[in-house]
Amino acid sequence: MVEITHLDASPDTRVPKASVRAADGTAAAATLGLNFGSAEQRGETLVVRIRPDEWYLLGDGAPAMAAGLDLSGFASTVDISHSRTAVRITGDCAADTLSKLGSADFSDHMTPNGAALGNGIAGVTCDIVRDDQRGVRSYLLLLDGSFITYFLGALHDAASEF
Amino acid sequence: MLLVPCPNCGPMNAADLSYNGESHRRPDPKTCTPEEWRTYLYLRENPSGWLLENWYCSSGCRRHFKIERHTLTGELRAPVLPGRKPGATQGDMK
Amino acid sequence: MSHRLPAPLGDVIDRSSVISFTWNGKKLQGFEGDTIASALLANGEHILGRSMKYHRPRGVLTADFWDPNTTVQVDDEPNVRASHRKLADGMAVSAQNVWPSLKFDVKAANGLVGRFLTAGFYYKTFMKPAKLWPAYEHVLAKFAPGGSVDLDTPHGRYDKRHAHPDVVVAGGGPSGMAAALAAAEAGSSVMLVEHEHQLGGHLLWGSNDDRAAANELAAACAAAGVEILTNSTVAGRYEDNWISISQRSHPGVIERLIKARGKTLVGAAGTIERPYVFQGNDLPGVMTSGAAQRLIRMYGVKPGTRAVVFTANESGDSAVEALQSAGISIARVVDARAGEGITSASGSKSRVKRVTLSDGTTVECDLLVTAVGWTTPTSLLNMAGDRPVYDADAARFFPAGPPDNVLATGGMIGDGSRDELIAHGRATGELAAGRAAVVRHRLQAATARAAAVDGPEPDYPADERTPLDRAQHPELYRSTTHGIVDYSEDVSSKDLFSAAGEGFDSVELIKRFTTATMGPSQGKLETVNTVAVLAEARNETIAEVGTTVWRPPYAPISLGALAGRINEPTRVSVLQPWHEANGATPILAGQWVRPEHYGDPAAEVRNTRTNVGIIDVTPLGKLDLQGPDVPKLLNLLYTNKWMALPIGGVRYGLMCAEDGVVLDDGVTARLGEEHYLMTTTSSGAAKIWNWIEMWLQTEHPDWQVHVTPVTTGLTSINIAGPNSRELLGRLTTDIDLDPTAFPYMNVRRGTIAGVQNCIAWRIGFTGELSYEIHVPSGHAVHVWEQLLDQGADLGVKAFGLEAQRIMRLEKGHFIVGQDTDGLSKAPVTGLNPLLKLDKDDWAGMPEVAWTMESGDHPVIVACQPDNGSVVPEEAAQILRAGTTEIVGRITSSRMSPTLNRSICLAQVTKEFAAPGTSLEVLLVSGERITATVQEHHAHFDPEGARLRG
Amino acid sequence: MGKNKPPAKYSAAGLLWRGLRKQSWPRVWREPEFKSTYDVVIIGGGVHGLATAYYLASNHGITNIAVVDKQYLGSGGSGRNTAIVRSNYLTPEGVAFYDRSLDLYNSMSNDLNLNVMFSERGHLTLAHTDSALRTMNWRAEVNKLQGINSSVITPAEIKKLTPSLDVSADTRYPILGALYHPPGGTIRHDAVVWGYARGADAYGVDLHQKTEVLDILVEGGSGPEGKGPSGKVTGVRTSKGDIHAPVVVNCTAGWASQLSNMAGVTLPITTHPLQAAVTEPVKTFLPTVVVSGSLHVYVSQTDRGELVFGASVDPVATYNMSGTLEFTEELAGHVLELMPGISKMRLLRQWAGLCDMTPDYSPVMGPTPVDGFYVDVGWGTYGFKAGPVSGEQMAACVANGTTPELIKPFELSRFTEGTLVGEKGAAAVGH
Ligand SMILES: Cc1cc2nc3c(=O)[nH]c(=O)nc-3n(C[C@H](O)[C@H](O)[C@H](O)COP(=O)(O)OP(=O)(O)OC[C@H]3O[C@@H](n4cnc5c(N)ncnc54)[C@H](O)[C@@H]3O)c2cc1C
Ligand SMILES: NC(=O)c1ccc[n+]([C@@H]2O[C@H](COP(=O)([O-])OP(=O)(O)OC[C@H]3O[C@@H](n4cnc5c(N)ncnc54)[C@H](O)[C@@H]3O)[C@@H](O)[C@H]2O)c1
Ligand SMILES: Cc1cc2nc3c(=O)[nH]c(=O)nc-3n(C[C@H](O)[C@H](O)[C@H](O)COP(=O)(O)O)c2cc1C
Ligand SMILES: [Zn+2]
Repeated sequence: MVEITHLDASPDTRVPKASVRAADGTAAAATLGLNFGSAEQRGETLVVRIRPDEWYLLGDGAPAMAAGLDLSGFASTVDISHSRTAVRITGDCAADTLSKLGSADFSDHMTPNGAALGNGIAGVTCDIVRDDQRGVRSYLLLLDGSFITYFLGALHDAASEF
Repeated sequence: MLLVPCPNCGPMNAADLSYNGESHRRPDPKTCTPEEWRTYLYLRENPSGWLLENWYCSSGCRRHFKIERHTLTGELRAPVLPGRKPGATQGDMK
Repeated sequence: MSHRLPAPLGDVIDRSSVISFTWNGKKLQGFEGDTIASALLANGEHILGRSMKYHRPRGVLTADFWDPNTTVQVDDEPNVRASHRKLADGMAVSAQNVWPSLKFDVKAANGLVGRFLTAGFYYKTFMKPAKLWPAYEHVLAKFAPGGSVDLDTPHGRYDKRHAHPDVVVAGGGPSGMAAALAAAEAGSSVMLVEHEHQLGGHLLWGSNDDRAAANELAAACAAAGVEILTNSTVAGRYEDNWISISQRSHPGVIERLIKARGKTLVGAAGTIERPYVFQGNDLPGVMTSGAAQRLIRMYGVKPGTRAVVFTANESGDSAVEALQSAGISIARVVDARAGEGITSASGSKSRVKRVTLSDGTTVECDLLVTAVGWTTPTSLLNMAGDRPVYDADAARFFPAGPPDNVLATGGMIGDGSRDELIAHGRATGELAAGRAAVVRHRLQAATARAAAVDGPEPDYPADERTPLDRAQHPELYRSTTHGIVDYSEDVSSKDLFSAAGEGFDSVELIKRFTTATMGPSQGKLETVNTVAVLAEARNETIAEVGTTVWRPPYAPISLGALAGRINEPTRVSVLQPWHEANGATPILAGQWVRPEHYGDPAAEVRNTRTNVGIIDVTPLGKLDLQGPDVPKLLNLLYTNKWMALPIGGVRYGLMCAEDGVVLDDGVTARLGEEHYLMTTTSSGAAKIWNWIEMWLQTEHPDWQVHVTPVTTGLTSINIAGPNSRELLGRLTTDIDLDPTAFPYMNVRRGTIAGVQNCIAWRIGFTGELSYEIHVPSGHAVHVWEQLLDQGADLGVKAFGLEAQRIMRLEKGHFIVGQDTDGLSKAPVTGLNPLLKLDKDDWAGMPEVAWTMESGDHPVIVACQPDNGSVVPEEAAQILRAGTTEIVGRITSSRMSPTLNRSICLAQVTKEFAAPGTSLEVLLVSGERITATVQEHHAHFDPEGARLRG
Repeated sequence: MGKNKPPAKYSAAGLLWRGLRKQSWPRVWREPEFKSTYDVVIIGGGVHGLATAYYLASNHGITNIAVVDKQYLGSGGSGRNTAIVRSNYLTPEGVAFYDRSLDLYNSMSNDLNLNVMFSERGHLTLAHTDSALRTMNWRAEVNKLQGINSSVITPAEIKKLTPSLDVSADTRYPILGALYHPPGGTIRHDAVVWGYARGADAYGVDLHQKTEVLDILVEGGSGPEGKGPSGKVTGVRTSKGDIHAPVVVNCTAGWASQLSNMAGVTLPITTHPLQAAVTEPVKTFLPTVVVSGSLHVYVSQTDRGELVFGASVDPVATYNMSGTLEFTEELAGHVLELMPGISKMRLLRQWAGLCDMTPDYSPVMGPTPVDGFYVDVGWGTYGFKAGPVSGEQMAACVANGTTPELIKPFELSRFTEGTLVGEKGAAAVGH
């Protein structure tokens, strides 16, 4: 079973998203913390260290958290709510579905809950956060919004066998 | 498909990276001669053997790094991020 | 089914389930579990096709996938392996390479002239007269072997999947099953891949004990959680154990490609039985011992009534038992181990009738079974870099030593009893699991996101397996007579001798000259016999001759499976549904689907020039740049100067590659103290982002700049035309549009149609007064609709890409990649004031400087045909008058709705660039026309009064 | 004619005669003795090396030549290319050059007395975008001016020529038109190699197979070990011993850098694999050569019935010829875009060769800064069709000591002078 949801399908459900870029040693980097490739829910915000010097703040708390950051030193934020679109794929076969379209290893040992990675899925570069929902395997995919029509088609097609 | 060890992400499928070719030094554009500049632009050692080259982790950490690759056997060793010393990261991952 | 044997023979068929099919139009029946070939044989149809060159009748030879003689057409599918493909209800099966019919084939006449059609005969003839070769060629092509494609075949469902198993086992015989089981028991995730329809390997046609053991092992594998893929082939092993598996047994798909990154690969492909080379060896009724056993024991089919068995090993002996169990009389067992042999077989056109032995005696029979030895299918191991080595005692090639992450077991490396094979398989499985565990530990430790590793890295297990013995086997390749070596290519040992005699001295040259081993089984049956014959002909050893290169795939894969679901990403702006609902003709530009026009591009131009138009330009690349060093970066990448751009300012820039060739162009705005927005061409968006990261990370890691692509996040709308200020003014409250407050080439941020955080800049690609607004995409549809609503009385209309192209041409703006090409250095654009040679450094500067110094380069000019109703094609060449010397070409051309005449941009050599020069343009029709070089690039409003207004 | 007797005549009558008398054919070439001195050493037994040897002998009477190859003749690109020949290039330099080659190919079966099976079946380069169509028009226009039969045709005309192509407008990559070049086609590549080899051998040229050049001997150069610019070549060191020769010609394509580096000459070349594949044979249905630049694929059907596919070079430079799975996946996807009806055909074999890629998709030919050391390299993905003319012109270059007009634009010095050739623009797929 897999369930695919485009979270940004309507303005009401759109997930606020911010990107924070911060060099090592800056206050923002210290505040956000985390290891590269991992994610953590903090209140209303899912914080993801998606690259060594870049964090995503996702969820209703994101704008406030971004605005509250100390950007001294070499740090900056960009609102990416409209650039990246969010798709959630949940269910026991979620990893099998992704494995049809992407080459990353989505097994528990290589991509445990809370892991974040970049991988091409059906030819579209996605940032992927393994973010299980109440114990059910789930992935949050962030991709360039312009691909969404194509992307959902490919995802549903891949999931159709499950 | 080759597995390329990104110094940040670990082993990655080559298709998830961009290949930027032989690593070479850029001459000073102010003082160089046409020969020097065009050597930089066009001439390549292109060895059959070990070669230091540039890769870009385009779907992972988005870092450019250098790695030594054996152009005949495909072996890889010692990836380095620019500004870091060789050997500061893990080696052969295969 | 006259040739069907009674149960219990026929393990894999289900006699309760009858299947109907047709064979060359004739209605026949078989059973569930039959292959097409077994069903045909059961019906007494023993000629399944004809050979490629001589059109000799052919019957079952090996009765497995590799059988070269039983390739048939099934419905719209050519080249189906009848000895492997399971019979299905309603199949229309027909023979290939036959004309007009299987029984009577006129091309069989080729057989009579075979003496002249030696290998490579076509190289030696048809040279003269040269004119006739195409006709000969036509005839030759008619002889192309194989089935036929139906070009209306629908593209059925094929699929793909990635996998990351610890261990992949190729081959599900006893050793492969044992390896998979042991690896799974040791904690590995295992994929066991078997080419045939069931696990068991050679046990499936062996003794009762063998078959029982096979079932037991198969059940144990399933219980241990091994992922078992039957009717699936490990097709290739690529770098770092990237393994391709073609799976023909996945429900709902015709075939699917699994791409597995195996931590270890176990090769357990067993052995393939070799045919024997002697005169008459391709007569129907001559088959291998494996074939006879498969037919009898698996399919319950009687392959003949009176048999001669030529055996050199226990497989032949076991075949004798099988034949006896089927009630076939054994006319003679010829034992190679006792020094006996056969020299030829002969018979009628369609069946073997007698065999001549080495001692000269002849024996009547209708079945000749040969068991002359094995070939190791080293193909997969070769793909892993291994080179096979010949062992004369065992009379076969063995792997020399594959890399550490590839292990071989079973028949690939030796021989033994069933228990010995299983024991070796188990040891191999354990070793594979141990090595996989180390690789897994390393992968996990090196991958930031992975789960933490437990404890230290395990020791890398050394290979301490007890090797399998290699059974002694006589070297039996060719008798004293000549016969077929490559059945599918119709190459005989005689052909090989004569090619060797002509000097095609290495096995690779022999292969290419005779085409031996180049057919559908890719040498799995033929290579070693080819090598042996060549060795004989050249008086060399088999080891000296060596084999040809094996290449993927191990067994052919359909193009459908390799393609899989065809996923070709396309992108659209959030306005695309509006465009489509409003009659836009879509055009694919790179990955973007965009509106080319809404019906009449010329009308769109006129409306924009007189009223106001809006266009969706979202695909324009947009990069958010932040940090104190952005000006340095811009100064480095653009040819002009950027240190003094004020906040609120916008500037145009040109980028070059390091060879001075124009790379991209666009405008960049300064939004705040350390905040800029850069635009690139649509096609350059991804490239320029990488380009910037490259410069920042490798040449100037000390510079502080953050780059974030925001192309899709901001929907970009250009509002152009005399009424654009009025229109925008109706939608914004907080942006002062007064020309003095917001002059040309300036940027403002504000609220548009109630949407905050919009960016507006005044630029003019179309040459009109125009504002390009960038709206957070979630709100763009609203803004777009507001523009149309609020501007109805102002005549606002959407315009498409084509109208924009026309207007930019009217303004003389060049397009990178259209008006420039792969050799156009920056001075070609004529934008010399933007090429600042007094800067310290910029990408491509030296080449640009030298080019300007030499002055030797073409330039872009605007020109107008003297006859304004003629539009020269883009690509029309410009010639030195009255000659064929090319001095330039038209790079852009259109009929201008504004000027009512044709207009062009062209690249011409310096000599022809001066305003007023008359150019001779060669139209595609061949007609020459004249055109005149214009004073300015802009055909329209060269002073820019409109856009600055 | 040289001092040796010309090659045995192949003919239909000969075939008959020998068939009746059960006579065998004479050897195609000798197994020559290894000599330590030659007038010219040619490194590389591909079409370029062998043609150069052949024309040195036949046109210039120079026969004391060794052609050395580390493997068998044709083991490089010449034995693994998809054998597409055409002359509809983009630049006048390119057109003139390849057109001469096509002429030589046309008369080759006769000249070499061996049927090279030149199949003049027509060559289609498809355009899927406006800009590709523009480039096709550009090529057509340049071609016409040079007298080359090449024009842009419509989807309907394409469908007529090649019914298996999907020319409907609603595909992901619609076919908007094609550059049609009737004189283009395919050739039996091995036959060309063998024909030149047999011809050269008959003139007395020694063909040394399984002889690897390990070093190039240079004296007086400005670089390390006396190699490099202003040096003078004296011979080569091979796996079978040294050969002394005042002239050494590097015709090693994919390995060109390796060999030139041995002489101290750095080239503007990187080596990339180019892959190809064949399907199982089926009855012929594809009458023309079809190339699609945007889809990076080209395909033709041999007289044996296989489809032969090629693509563009792999992005990563390597000397490894194993080939990749990705190639076959992309290839199949793209081929099925063009011909959806062949999804059930099966890929039989894939392979790879090495291509010596230059920055401007044009070769490097002629002398080098080391006296006596010549190169005929940089042949990338398009060098097979150039074999005959290259051999002819390189032979003239070596024999006369001056660079012929036809290959002047391709001299190595163009890279330091910054006068690159403009083929890159049209060379997305350079076949
Ligand atoms: C898959 C593929 C498809 C292609 N398709 C086409 C096409 O359709 N049309 C076209 O025109 N071109 C095509 N090409 C390009 C073409 O094959 C080559 O450009 C051409 O064959 C080069 O010929 P050559 O004689 O220069 O080199 P090669 O044929 O490569 O010969 C070089 C020889 O040098 C030998 N050598 C290397 N190093 C040494 C050494 N140290 N000592 C001794 N010998 C050495 C090698 O063994 C080799 O035999 C294709 C290439 C490939 C790989
Ligand atoms: N092959 C025979 O007819 C036969 C008969 C008697 C004894 N033997 C001996 O038994 C030994 C062989 O036993 P074994 O267990 O090693 O092999 P096996 O021959 O019993 O089984 C190998 C299996 O691997 C499969 N296979 C091969 N390549 C494959 C691929 N690429 N992908 C998926 N499946 C593939 C085959 O279909 C076969 O079922 C040898 O010593 C041989 O001499 C063989
Ligand atoms: C035009 C052409 C057609 C080919 N056709 C076949 C073929 O029908 N069957 C086959 O096995 N190989 C075919 N090959 C491939 C060769 O077997 C071989 O793979 C190729 O020459 C590379 O050599 P290598 O694989 O020995 O490295 C063909 C090659 C070319 C260039
Ligand atoms: Zn990385």
